[in-house]
Amino acid sequence: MTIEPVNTEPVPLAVAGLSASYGVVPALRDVSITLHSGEIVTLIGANGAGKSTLIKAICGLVRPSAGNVRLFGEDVTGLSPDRLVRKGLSVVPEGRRLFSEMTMRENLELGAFARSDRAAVGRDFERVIDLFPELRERLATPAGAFSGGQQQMIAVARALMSAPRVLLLDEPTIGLAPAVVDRIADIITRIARTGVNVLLVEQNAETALSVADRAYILEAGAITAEDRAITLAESPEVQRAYLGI
Amino acid sequence: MQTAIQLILTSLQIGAVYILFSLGLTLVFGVMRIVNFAHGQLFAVSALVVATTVPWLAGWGLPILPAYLFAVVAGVGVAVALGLLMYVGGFRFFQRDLVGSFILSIGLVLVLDGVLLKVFGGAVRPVPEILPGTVSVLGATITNQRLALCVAAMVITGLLYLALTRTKLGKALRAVSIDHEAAMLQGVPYNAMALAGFIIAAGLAALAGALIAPVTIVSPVIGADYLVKGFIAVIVGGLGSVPGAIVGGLFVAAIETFGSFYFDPSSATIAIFLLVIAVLLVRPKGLLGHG
Amino acid sequence: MDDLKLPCWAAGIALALAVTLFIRDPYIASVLNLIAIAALTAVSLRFVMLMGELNFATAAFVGIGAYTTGAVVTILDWPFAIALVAGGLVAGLVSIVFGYVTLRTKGPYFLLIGFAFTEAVRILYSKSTTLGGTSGMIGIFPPVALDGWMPTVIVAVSAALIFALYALERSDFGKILTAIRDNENVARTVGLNILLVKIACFAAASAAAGVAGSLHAFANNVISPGDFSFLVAAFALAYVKVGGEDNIVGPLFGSVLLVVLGSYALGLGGDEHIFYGAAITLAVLLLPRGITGLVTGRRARAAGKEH
Amino acid sequence: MHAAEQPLLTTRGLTRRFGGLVAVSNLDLEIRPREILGLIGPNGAGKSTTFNLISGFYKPSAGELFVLGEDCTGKSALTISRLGLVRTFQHGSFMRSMSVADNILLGTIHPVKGTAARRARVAETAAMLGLTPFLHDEAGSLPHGLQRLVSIGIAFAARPRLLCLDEPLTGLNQTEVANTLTVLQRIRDEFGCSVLLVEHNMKAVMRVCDRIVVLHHGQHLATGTPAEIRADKRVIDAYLGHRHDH
Amino acid sequence: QETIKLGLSVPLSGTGATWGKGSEFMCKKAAQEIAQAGGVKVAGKAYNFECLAYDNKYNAAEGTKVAQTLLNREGVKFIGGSLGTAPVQALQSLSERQGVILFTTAWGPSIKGPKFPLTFTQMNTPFEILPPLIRFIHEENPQAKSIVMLNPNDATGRDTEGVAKKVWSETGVKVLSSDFYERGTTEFQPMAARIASLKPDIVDLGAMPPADAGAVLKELDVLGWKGVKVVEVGTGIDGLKATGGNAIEGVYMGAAVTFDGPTATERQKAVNAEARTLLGESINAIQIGFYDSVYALKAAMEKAQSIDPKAVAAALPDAAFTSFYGDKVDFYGVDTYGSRQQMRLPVIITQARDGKLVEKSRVVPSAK
Ligand SMILES: Nc1ncnc2c1ncn2[C@@H]1O[C@H](COP(=O)(O)OP(=O)(O)OP(=O)(O)O)[C@@H](O)[C@H]1O
Ligand SMILES: Nc1ncnc2c1ncn2[C@@H]1O[C@H](COP(=O)(O)OP(=O)(O)OP(=O)(O)O)[C@@H](O)[C@H]1O
Ligand SMILES: [Mg+2]
Ligand SMILES: [Mg+2]
Repeated sequence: MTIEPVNTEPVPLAVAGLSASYGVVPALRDVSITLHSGEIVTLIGANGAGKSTLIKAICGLVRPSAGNVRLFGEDVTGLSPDRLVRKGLSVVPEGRRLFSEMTMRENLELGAFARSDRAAVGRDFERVIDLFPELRERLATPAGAFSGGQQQMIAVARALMSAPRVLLLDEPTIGLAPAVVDRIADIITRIARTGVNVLLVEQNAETALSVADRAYILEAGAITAEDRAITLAESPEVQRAYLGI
Repeated sequence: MQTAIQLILTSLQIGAVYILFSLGLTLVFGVMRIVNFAHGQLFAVSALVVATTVPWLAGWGLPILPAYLFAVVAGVGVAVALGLLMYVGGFRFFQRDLVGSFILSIGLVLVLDGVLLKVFGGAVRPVPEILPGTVSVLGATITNQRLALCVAAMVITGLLYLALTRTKLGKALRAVSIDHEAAMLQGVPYNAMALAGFIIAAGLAALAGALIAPVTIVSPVIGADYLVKGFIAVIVGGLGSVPGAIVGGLFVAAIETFGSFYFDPSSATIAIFLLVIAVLLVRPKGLLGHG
Repeated sequence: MDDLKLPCWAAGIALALAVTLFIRDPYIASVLNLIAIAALTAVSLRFVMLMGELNFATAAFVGIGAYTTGAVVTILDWPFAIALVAGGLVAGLVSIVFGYVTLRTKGPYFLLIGFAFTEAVRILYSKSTTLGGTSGMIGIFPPVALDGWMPTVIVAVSAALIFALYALERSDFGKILTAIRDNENVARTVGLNILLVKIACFAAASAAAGVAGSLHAFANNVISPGDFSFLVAAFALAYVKVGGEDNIVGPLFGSVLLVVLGSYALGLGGDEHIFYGAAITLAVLLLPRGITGLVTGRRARAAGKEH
Repeated sequence: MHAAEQPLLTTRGLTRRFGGLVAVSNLDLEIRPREILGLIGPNGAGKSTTFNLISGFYKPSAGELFVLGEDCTGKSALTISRLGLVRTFQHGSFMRSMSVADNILLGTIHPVKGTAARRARVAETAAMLGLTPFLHDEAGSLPHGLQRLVSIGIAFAARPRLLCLDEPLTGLNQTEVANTLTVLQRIRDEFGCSVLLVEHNMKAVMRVCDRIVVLHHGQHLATGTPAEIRADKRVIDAYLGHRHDH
Repeated sequence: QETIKLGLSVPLSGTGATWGKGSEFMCKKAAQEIAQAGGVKVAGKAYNFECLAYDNKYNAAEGTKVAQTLLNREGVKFIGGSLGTAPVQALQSLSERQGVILFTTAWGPSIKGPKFPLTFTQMNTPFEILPPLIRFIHEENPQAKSIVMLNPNDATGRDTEGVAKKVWSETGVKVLSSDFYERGTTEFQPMAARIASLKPDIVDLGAMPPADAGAVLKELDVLGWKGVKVVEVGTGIDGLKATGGNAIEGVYMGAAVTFDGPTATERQKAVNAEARTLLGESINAIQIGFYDSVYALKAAMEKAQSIDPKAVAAALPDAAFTSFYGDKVDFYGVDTYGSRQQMRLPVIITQARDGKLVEKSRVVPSAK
């Protein structure tokens, strides 16, 4: 059962009956998920399950063939990504997609493109850099010159620069050293505590389930399970399929 | 010495128009990753409209300068409207599709060539002198018209350069040219930018055409010469790079001027080509290009 | 070699040759010549597209082939067959040198440098008095014995070369080309010399374009620098795009359709440009995958278009 | 161990700088025949750079590189790959629009002559990787796990003496990881090919590697068997983190 | 009444489009006049002419297509006029073989002579124009001792340059430099700078299109060069004025026609006015050739009492007719070309005076 929201604030993110396909191949079938205030929700599933497609459909990069997406109660289905950013949505896309010829600083600044309050952006810049202190002295390096894992960190940092209210993360720990994975997990928890609602898509079910409050399982484009993260982590099927124990 | 100054001045004057022209090409490439061969037609339309409107307005008794300014507005207006039509009816569907957009632009070149010839006729159109007289700069002579053209081109280029390098817009533009989807995910309004980029490019071509109309040979085929030179300029400078377009425009103009002076004009054309090859050998993405 | 679809090719070529033998009307024969030469040029252009590059220098190589043939026939007075081979050979050799320098660049740079090369080569012809300057070369006649057979010869030579390029495309070499288009670095890791492969592809295509030029010279008897402007490549691209680039049948379809349309449009005086341009514009807007794309449906390569 | 055999690859003082940054510093590395060598380290430690150096994609700023006893310092990627060192890339090391068979075929073109022989090599490689049922599918349309195998397939089809894999396991599920590790072991056991493995999946690295080299800030931090590395305090601090020291 | 098709191979697009359109207009004008006057009367029948203009785009390949279309699709037996050396060569290789009469404005001596019995030239070429023109200029400006020449880099330019260089040298004028430039160029400043730096007494812009020539004269004026200006085969003043403004004052031309002078007839003025509204500029010698060729054909057909091309060709050299210029003309050229295929047209020497074209002299060739 879903946990009922305590307050009457509109739900940050509600996806209802979403379907999408690439050409004739369906990638998502009637997917419904909800992100309640203050929650970290994770979406786990094998590769090719459609996790990234769902993220893209939410943020406007893929046009859904049916269903709708609501952001704080407002129907935003089919809006372009830049409009959604202005409504408080931010994404760490699959494959990072940094602007490789631009410096790390420029990448971060672009993260705040939609914001106009310079002072606040400046403060956030410092805060975000503090999360990855090893990169601080390399602000002037082109993003493409960073190692794979470093780029992943920059991608997370860039997403935070837009001061999102809803943050979607598509496999943010891919290619990261084990110690950094832990740090990212930690960062996610901390962000969530500041009132950002997080949807975390992961292959790495172990980490995902350990930070999330609630989890959905996506298989072959459809949601097959939904529960508290702890409960799912203990379910034998999940352990067998995703945790490899 | 005086010869050198005269030639440098000439390069600058010619270069000013090449720069305006190639800025448009480079801008559209930067935003949409397309190569638009019909850019020359936008340039031609504007020049033709100016060349038709000025005598017409002068015929109504309007003094020459206001007539010209009015004609510039008309020329740029028509060219920009045409650009809008091209974008909405065509290029919009071919963003980031080098081959598709290119062939579309070839189709448009053919259509527009035919239409311009029908509408304006093939005859060369005289534009009365707008700013008569000449000035002497360091011993070299230059007509007031060319001087004004040069100044206008420099101002426009300067403004655009500032806008694209010093503002958020410039950064967004570079981001879009690297990965437009990722840019949208940062809140960069890509579709609006593509449209704006295309329209600004059309406007630049139109301004170039309107500015050059009083000092050159205005006919429907005027775009072709500029197209070749403009493309060479952007290859040399690096596609998508604003300073590249400036450097490239001046490069082509200088070789053309000095080559024509010391050898002959058709050798200069071949020299331009050989130098481009040399540049590409050393820097396959142009002098200032990346991405 | 089982997937070369030999029966289809044999039937197609036989049919084309039969048509040339059957048709005795000189005007239709001249249109057939145009179609065959256009098809060969388009297939040559598409061959370089296999490795992901748009070769606008095609126009230049058609011209180099034509001028070589012109020079061999009118200045050296050598026989027909040698003139034909020489056209392909010289174009191929020049393309090796040009490709060695320019194939380090990619995408729009390669496209535009090809465009510039085309224009530069034309100026060279027009400056050369030996090659007839701007008025071009005249008197490039095939041997008298072949006079009535020219359409058959032209179609046969074009068909043979088109088939050769097709066989090359289907061979392992063709697969390297696709690999280069998809992911050049991977091809590099398994011991393949990418620049060499690119040059080879470019040279093969250019040699074919050169022969197309030779045939052009023999079909027209007269050539001039104006014949080989970048429009040759632009039209070849139109044949490929309108016909569909996924399959070699595409450019063939495109050539037939557009050349026939173009011959009709010639009667429209100055409006011919409008007509041809509109045909191209509408085709790319309405049939993004070309005519063959309509037929084969959307076995989309869409995955390749994504990042 | 085959102590008598010369090492497949040796580096001496290998260094690579990017401007002021030293990405790889004074690295001595040795890969022996028939071994699976793990190369691990924090993000930005210099693993991929090392890869690029030994495969000839980058030129070293200093130091020497020997492949199969030949001095390959500053040699091109082409020369090195023809000596039998084949690598994959961290991302998308295959051709999306080509069929699996054609992907694998690419690896055979240089080393194998003759169409029939190449086809046979493709079939053998596919069978070994379990890709036979997918030979005619477009590689880009396959599930991610199989795509990773295709990347390995291309490289392995060249039958290299040394196969260098950059994070081949990212994004794979448990079954796929296990499957891929089995493939790597068979490659070593049946074909005598050595493998250099860069990976962040510690469970897998510990399971499959004979020896592990740890890099940190471009420098060599430790070398040893999986057991030794797991217990190494410096490695735990720099890389593994404390959650993983179980 | 039956129709005889006259094929025209002319540029209808690109830089030469106006010339082609004017040519078509003049052919139609002549055909219309002849129809109104009762047609061509041969063997008791009256024929009318119909002009079919095809776009040869100034190159051989398109010229071949046009030739194929005209000869093999339209079945044309008479080419009423053709423009552009390369496409004319392409056309000639078919027309001579298929027994079709070819009228042309192209200049190359290579397309004339007894080898080409069916080819006729419908306008004056540098061989006819330059000797009298240069002699005239030299007489008016005996103090001018040096010259710089500039021509387009094409057959027309090269032909003109060859003849002009020879004739100037013969008159004792020193050729300081002779350059070529690519057609389609729009920037003439560098060339003007080069010319001015050589300080010639005369600048000869040979076969430059009027608009290009005007642009050069304009730049020369800015640079302060003053001297004798010549556009030898310049065809009109409109294009010159369009780009040259006042800088064209005094320029001499050898292929222009004036229609405002006292010599102009009412018919010339009327036709010219009509052309101006259609084309935006006055008709020129090239286009007039397309009018004259139609009348020449009419005269020859009536003289031969046949519409068989061979018979007509045989009758042509002596079939005198009234040209648009007003004189009764026949064909000559044995001295220069070896056969009578050049229309005996007057060479009209004109000069720009106060923005108007003034006829200075008119020479009717008397050669064989
Ligand atoms: N651009 C595309 N074109 C065609 N099919 C696609 C495209 N992108 C994804 N697919 C297909 O859609 C399905 C879902 O893909 P998606 O990327 O959403 O999966 P995922 O769960 O994110 O997997 P992974 O763990 O590999 O990231 C897969 O079968 C995939 O092959
Ligand atoms: N082209 C380059 N220019 C500048 N610096 C570079 C370049 N390539 C790599 N670096 C730097 O060198 C260091 C080593 O990078 P490398 O990619 O080798 O790390 P890695 O060990 O592979 O890390 P990861 O596990 O994150 O992939 C990093 O700090 C990186 O930023
Ligand atoms: Mg995914
Ligand atoms: Mg790495």
